[in-house]
Amino acid sequence: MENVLTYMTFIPVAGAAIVLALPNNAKLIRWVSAAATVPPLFMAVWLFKNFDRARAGFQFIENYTWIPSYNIGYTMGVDGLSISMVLLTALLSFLCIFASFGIEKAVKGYFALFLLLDAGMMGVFCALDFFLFYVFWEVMLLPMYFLIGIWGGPRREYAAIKFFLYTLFGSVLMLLAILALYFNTNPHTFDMRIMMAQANKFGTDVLPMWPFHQLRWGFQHVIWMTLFIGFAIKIPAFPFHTWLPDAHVEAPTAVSVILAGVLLKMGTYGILRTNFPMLPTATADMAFILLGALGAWNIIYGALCAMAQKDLKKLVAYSSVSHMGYVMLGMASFTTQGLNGAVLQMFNHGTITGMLFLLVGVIYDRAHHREIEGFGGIAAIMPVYTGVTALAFFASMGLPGLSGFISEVLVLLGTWEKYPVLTILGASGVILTAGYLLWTIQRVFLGPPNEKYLKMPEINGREMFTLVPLGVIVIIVGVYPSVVLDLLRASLDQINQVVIPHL
Amino acid sequence: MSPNELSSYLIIGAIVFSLGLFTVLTRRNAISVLMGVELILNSANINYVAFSHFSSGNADGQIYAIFVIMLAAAEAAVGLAIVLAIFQLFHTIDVEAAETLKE
Amino acid sequence: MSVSTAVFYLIALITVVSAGMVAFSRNIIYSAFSLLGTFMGVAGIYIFLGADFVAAVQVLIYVGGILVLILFAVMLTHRITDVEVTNRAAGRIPALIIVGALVYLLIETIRVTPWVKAKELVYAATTAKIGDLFLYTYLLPFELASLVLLAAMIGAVVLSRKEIKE
Amino acid sequence: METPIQTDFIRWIVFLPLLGAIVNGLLGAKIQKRLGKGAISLLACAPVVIAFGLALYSFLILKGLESEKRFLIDNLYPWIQLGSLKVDMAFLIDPLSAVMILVVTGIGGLIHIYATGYMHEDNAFWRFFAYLNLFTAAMLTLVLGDSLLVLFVGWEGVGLCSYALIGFWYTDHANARAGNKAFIVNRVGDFGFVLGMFLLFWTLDAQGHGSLTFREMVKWAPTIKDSMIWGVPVITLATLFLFVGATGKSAQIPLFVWLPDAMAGPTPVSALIHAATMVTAGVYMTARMNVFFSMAPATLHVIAVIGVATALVAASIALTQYDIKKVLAYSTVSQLGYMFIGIGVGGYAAAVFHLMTHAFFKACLFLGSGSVIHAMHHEQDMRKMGGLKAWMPVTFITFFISVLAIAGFPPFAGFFSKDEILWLAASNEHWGIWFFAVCGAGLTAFYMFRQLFMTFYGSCRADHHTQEHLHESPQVMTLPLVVLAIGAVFAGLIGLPGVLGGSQFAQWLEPVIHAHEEAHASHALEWGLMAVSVSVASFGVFVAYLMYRRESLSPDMFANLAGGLFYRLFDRKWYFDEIYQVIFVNGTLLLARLGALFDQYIIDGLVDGSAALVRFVSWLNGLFDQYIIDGIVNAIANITFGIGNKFRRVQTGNINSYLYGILLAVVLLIIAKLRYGS
Amino acid sequence: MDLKNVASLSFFYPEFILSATILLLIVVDLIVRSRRGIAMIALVGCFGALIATLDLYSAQPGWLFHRMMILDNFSLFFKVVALTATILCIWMSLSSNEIEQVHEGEYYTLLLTCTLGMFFMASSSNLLMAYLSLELVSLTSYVLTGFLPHNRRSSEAALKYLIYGGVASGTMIYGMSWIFGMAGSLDYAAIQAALGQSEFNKAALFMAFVFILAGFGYKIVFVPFHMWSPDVYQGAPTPFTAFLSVASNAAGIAIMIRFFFPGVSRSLPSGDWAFLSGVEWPQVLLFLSMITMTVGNLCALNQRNLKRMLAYSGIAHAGYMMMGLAVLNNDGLSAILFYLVVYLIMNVGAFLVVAMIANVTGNEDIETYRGLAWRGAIVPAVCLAVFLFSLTGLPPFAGFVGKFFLFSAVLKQGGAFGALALVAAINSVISLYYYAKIVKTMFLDMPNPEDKTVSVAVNNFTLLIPLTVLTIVFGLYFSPLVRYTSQSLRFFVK
Repeated sequence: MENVLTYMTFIPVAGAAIVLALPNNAKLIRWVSAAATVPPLFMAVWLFKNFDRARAGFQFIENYTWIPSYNIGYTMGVDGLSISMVLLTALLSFLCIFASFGIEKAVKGYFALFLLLDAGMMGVFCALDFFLFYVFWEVMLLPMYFLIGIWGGPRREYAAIKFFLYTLFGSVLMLLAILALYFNTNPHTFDMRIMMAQANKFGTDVLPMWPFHQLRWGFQHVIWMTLFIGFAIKIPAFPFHTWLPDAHVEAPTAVSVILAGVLLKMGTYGILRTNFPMLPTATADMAFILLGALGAWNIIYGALCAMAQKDLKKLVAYSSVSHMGYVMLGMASFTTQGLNGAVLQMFNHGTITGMLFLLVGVIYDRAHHREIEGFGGIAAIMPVYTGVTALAFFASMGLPGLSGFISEVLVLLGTWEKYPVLTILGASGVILTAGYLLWTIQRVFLGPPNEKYLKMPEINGREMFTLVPLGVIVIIVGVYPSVVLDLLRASLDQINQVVIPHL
Repeated sequence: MSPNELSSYLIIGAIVFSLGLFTVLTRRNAISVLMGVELILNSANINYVAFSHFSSGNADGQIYAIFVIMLAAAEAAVGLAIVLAIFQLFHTIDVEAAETLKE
Repeated sequence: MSVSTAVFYLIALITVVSAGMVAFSRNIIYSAFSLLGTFMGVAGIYIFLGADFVAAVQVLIYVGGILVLILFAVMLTHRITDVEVTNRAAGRIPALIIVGALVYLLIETIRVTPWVKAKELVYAATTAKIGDLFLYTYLLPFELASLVLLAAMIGAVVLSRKEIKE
Repeated sequence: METPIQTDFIRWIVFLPLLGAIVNGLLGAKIQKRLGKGAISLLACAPVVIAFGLALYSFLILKGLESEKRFLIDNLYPWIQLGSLKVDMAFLIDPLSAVMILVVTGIGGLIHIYATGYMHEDNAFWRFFAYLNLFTAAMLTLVLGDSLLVLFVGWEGVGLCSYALIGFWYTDHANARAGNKAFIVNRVGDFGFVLGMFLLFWTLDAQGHGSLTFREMVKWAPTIKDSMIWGVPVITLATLFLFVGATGKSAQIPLFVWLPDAMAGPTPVSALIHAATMVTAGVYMTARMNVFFSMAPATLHVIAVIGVATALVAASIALTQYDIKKVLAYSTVSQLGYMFIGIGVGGYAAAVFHLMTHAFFKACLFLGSGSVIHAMHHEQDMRKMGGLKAWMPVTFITFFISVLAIAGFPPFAGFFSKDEILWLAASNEHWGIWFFAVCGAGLTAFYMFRQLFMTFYGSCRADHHTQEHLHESPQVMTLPLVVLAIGAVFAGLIGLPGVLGGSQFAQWLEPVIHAHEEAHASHALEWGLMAVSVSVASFGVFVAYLMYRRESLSPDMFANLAGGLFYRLFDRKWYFDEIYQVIFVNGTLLLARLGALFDQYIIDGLVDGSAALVRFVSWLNGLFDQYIIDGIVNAIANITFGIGNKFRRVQTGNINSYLYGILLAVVLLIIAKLRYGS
Repeated sequence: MDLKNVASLSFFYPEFILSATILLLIVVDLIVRSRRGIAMIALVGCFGALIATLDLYSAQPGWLFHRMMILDNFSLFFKVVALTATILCIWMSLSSNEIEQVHEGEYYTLLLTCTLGMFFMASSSNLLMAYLSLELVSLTSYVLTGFLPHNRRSSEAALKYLIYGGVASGTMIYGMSWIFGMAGSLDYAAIQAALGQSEFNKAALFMAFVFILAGFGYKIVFVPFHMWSPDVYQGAPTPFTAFLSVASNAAGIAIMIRFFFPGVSRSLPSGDWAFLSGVEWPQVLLFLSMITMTVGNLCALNQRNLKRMLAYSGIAHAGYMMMGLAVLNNDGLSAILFYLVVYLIMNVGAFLVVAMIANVTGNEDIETYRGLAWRGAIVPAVCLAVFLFSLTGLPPFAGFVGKFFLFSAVLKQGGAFGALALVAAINSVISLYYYAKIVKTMFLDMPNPEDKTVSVAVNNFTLLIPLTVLTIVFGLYFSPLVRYTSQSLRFFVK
């Protein structure tokens, strides 16, 4: 299959165009857009099969010149790092289409935008040209803004603009950093591969001006920081995380899933894709504070905040903050286990949190509120739903046999070698997680059934259809993690090897 | 300061220029402001003619001055036309009512 | 001190003082008329600089054209009876400070600047030369100026036309 | 060390119960509706019984080999392979795990059968057995796991099942809360466990032997003898971490608080999970890691002290309980304490031995109490019982036997195992520990007999209606009792003390437990100590007899000792729950609230604040602007032909002020240039 | 080459065609009464001039009319921009209610005269021509601003504009007189030569530049010479506002570049420009551009009238473009040219939608845009959203590419310009807030029951759709445009 990545990225765009051309028939539109996400899914599976796990570098590369005068190329390609994310994206966007079948308002617009969003995400993970990367990165913003803003909850406008401004703030800084890198490569180029190759050319001697002089920062550190802020907002790392709860609470279910499942990963993905291989020295210098310590803090802080939430969706949102902390912590470790664990955690968090948001959506569609205290004894009313939820919760809690366990253990194991104290903090997060999740289970599902909801219908087939694949993946990865780890290992080790000499 | 020194003319120009600016700044009245503008133009003209006499030695400066005078006339015409137009408007409408047009 | 110098001083004085009147006078009519003084003074200065043609133009256009226009406008828009509100000014003190600073800077700079020196100072009649220049080197600006005047005319007409198009 | 023998049947020991769990879990509801509870029972019990068969089979294979070769391994697939971390999904059978799987599948099987009777009325029958099978599978994974990580899988798995089973009747909030408590307390333990695991792994890795497989770890243990971390020997710290894990699972101080609440679950669960198997996981793990523990004397000392403390505290609490299951629960805690004493004094074999015997009699006791409760229509208060032996003889006899066993009267199983521990303590001059342990034995004898008397002797204190329906439990329930009772009688014989020819059990475990403490004291002393412990026990029985049989000696007399201080202390369980509630639970919740507030008002406040600031600045601009626009009309009027002082307010700041701005800017520019330029 | 009057005529036909059209319009206006006819004549004239201009690209650069004007690609580029803006303006005027009530004859005459003035601004090669052309543009602009009869706001705006214009140009020529005094000539080439070698007073030169900047600055609309623009933009007829916002800004930039780059500074082979040593010009521009973009954005933040908001955003964009001037290198200049083209497309587009909506609802207040997308005007709403996001500088729209080039020019210079880039970046985030506010009002807000549905005549789309498409196309494939601008950056320097 030639140019498979391009097809994966642009078939949804074509789908969006078709959807716009369709007559205003909701049913038709839904199925057409669903169909538009199927080919990418198959291609993703094909990639999964044909990906050479032994090779470290990029594969399925497509390279065309785009703007020769500025040396901007249309370069796509995947390595172990991105392919996991591509798989995740393809799967989630396929499932989320079905999760959005409930949408009634301006159906056409919704699905068109959703498909555009899909394309944008796919592109970000495939792009190997920094300019292209940035374009996709931004292209993703607009649909997201509208999806939250038009189809969201009561405070949707606030949430949407907050998300938009926050992310744009990050990305303009990113743009500056990209340009700075561009002018320091020789010949000037946006090709990430060349930038990586020239990683050691980027200056590291301390800049004379304030405040960099006091911080002992060189060019690399400044660029690193600029990029990092852009990515940290997406992760979202404390203190840039506050857009997340608002966005999640207001966004429609499917969008929340995409938001938590894919968009958050872009932050950590970006750091691994750019900061690590391109700015190794700075990475080595910054990792402890800005990835390690901050990650550990994220874990505990997110967990504590989650514990105090009254809104089920907000709770899940904060749990994402906490779980992304593991990714940061793992990245900071520079051990094979830590790094692989981090990326695996990205993948797992995608699936698990996806499930969680879908599940919250299910109950919300029935009860029309998300107040944790407002439920109780649901287990007796919707046993199947309860079972699935329990699965998701325990996976998120990191119970062995489920995917969350593998990644968390790997992350913590990997981190211990470098920062035992941070590991201890991170591991204590596990206890807190168990605390708030179990407490939630108890308040929502256990106890005497709530009379208000005795008649509540059990989870239906369509909803199960969106959940089961994720659940299956969660179990498979938990039992046989090599499915994913084999993809990652080679590439991540390579990335790691770039940084380690500078530690 | 003597008639055959460049700087004396320039200083006169400078003073007139400043007075013109002063007028523009302080006057509440459009016509007065336009007068101020005329002063500024004249000060510039003094410079041009002076320079063409003392510095360039050719008539470029004088030509410039003449063009400035022409355009001053044109500008005055347009300006006063606008003033009159507004005057007509305000004749018809009383100023109190204008309050309703606030942004 | 020669007569010419004295005359020069006189003219300079007229120019500056009447300009001052324009700036400070409480009555718009007065300032309008003292504008006449400035124009005349400037014309005189032109004579001193051996620019007879420019001086003539100054007198013709400024005094004969613009000033009349201004006075006309003043008359049209003012009931001459009420004198003290006709030409109010505000914030003179700050304006004085700023302008004072400016004029100081200007004069200082003028003093220290090494302006270009022409080889010799000519006092010939310039009219013919200027005529040639207009029709040869400065032909394009000349044409352009005519276009400007045309535009100004049309504009003035359009603006002061009262009735709305039917 | 020999390379272990590859086999491929061990996996089925785990998979069969797992299959049972899956089938019951996914299809149970339908099956139960279609084919009735019988089918469910069959589905549930068959796998465990077959697994027992396999366990027996593997035991025999081991028996066939000479001791050094006794390792069977079943390697499924490489699980995690990253850098030096290579973990296979593999199961290992060696003498130790052989014993464990026999106990788990054997006793587990019996309890399954028993439960088919006990749970018969419950509608969620299938769910119960799904959980129970899942538990068995997890427990087997725990004991069969070939590496710490696989062990940990089982470790967490059993935790999950215990959570599910404690909260089995989830409609009652109390049960759910008990479940949460168990899970979270265990999490604290696991926290320690994983840290210990990481520490060991990396320390070994530093020596170039990073691994989590037991045999590898054991092999290279000596290499890390003197590596230090934070000024502490790694071994000590790591073993302490692991022990924290053990205290969590095996309900030792300070983490024992969850076990008593766990009695909220159905009685078979208490018997299987909270007496026979899961709670002993800690002991198993320490025994499994014995090489490391024996390298860390400091840790061993801590363990011994914790063990004895737990034994006494739990026993003291048990004195005052009236709930028939609570008494057993605390006795379990205290017995686990004994096992840890054994470990603390280096008697791993003894500990495991006691583990096994205890499994028999404690399971029997629980099931007995279960059948009593069953008969009493779920009445658990002993004050409402009495004289039951008339109605339920089988239950009584088996119960009585087990009581004798736990009280440590020869020749019952408990005697040998407990005595072994005491003997080791003494023979290694841990006299203090020995002394308290013996006191604990006395207490045990006392409260067990107290329970026996209150339940089965005297006149029945139950209400009339209950008395009418009193009956012996059905066959499926009594049969397991009998079998277990037999075990309680004879299980001890495989571990005779040195004087009676020494313990085959210890020899059997020889290949695994290398660090076997030899007793270096005279036979005479051994006899003497036996006599002491037995007499102390019988004294306890005597007191109990006086109080609760003859009632010639009033309990209140003791209760009011020191103004009832002790009584209240014991009765309130030494206030552990209260303290924990205040410090940890409330503490965390408070922290969480603060965190959330901080997030909402400070962090988000900053964000919104900065936005607000920008808007404010622009608003100022806007004002200026607005104000001029408002002004315009009048101002223009005015600027055209200057009317009206009444508009002076709005005029100020008009075109002119703009021009001011411009000129000011220009002048400033120039001045700046002149001052700082060039 | 340095041509005499007659010889020059053969390179003069764009201007010639325009002038002819102007005179023709005056005459025709007396005879023909159909407004369409007049507009068509104007259009034809513009297209003719456009073709002629493009044809000249191949011509050899040089001086015309005794060094009165310069013929080079740079000037041609700005002529093309001016003409395009004019054409778009005429097109918009065709379907504008405001224009219906004015005298088209004079309207189009003056509009074209203004364009002609811009032609001369772009190609002026000495101080006199600079002043004349500037005044020509200004005078016509005043009139066109005050063109709406019996409309107070329009007349007020005209007066304001006139007063600023008068003062600014007066100040400018005063400054110019000093340059004349220092160089002894009005001709740029001579000036550069003179300032190049002779010893001059830096302070005096600086003051002269500042005075001149007042004149240019008020055309380019940057702080502190910007105050007229909001009122004028709001008061003037919308099509003309659109024209003004792009063309006059462009012409101002043209004349400024012409004066400050080939005029007084020296071009180096490296593509950088060496400004007169000792005159801190780049710093001043850097400072001004920072202030300009910030003030523009902040003021725009809470405007409730779209034309006014666009006026302020125009100020901000002027600030962005000045970054290109401040860096004193050809990348900066070509970035500016690129940005101008893009800005032309998207800003005119935005004004076009505003005019459409105003034709229906009668005003430009943001309230009237409430739920526009759900009121039958989905297409204009989407297009406006595209233009606004493009103005913000989001990919995949052209505005992003423009900003991208400006940033890259600035960052290439490095050093203190990094701060400038940062300020600009932050500014574009701020700008998103008010652009998105409009988008929010159109899409996120639901229409009130009393809001009537907005039906837009399909013929409006003939202009709207192409502009939108261009905005997206240039956002994704811009190398032709890059090529065009870089080849337009050819100065004729002696």
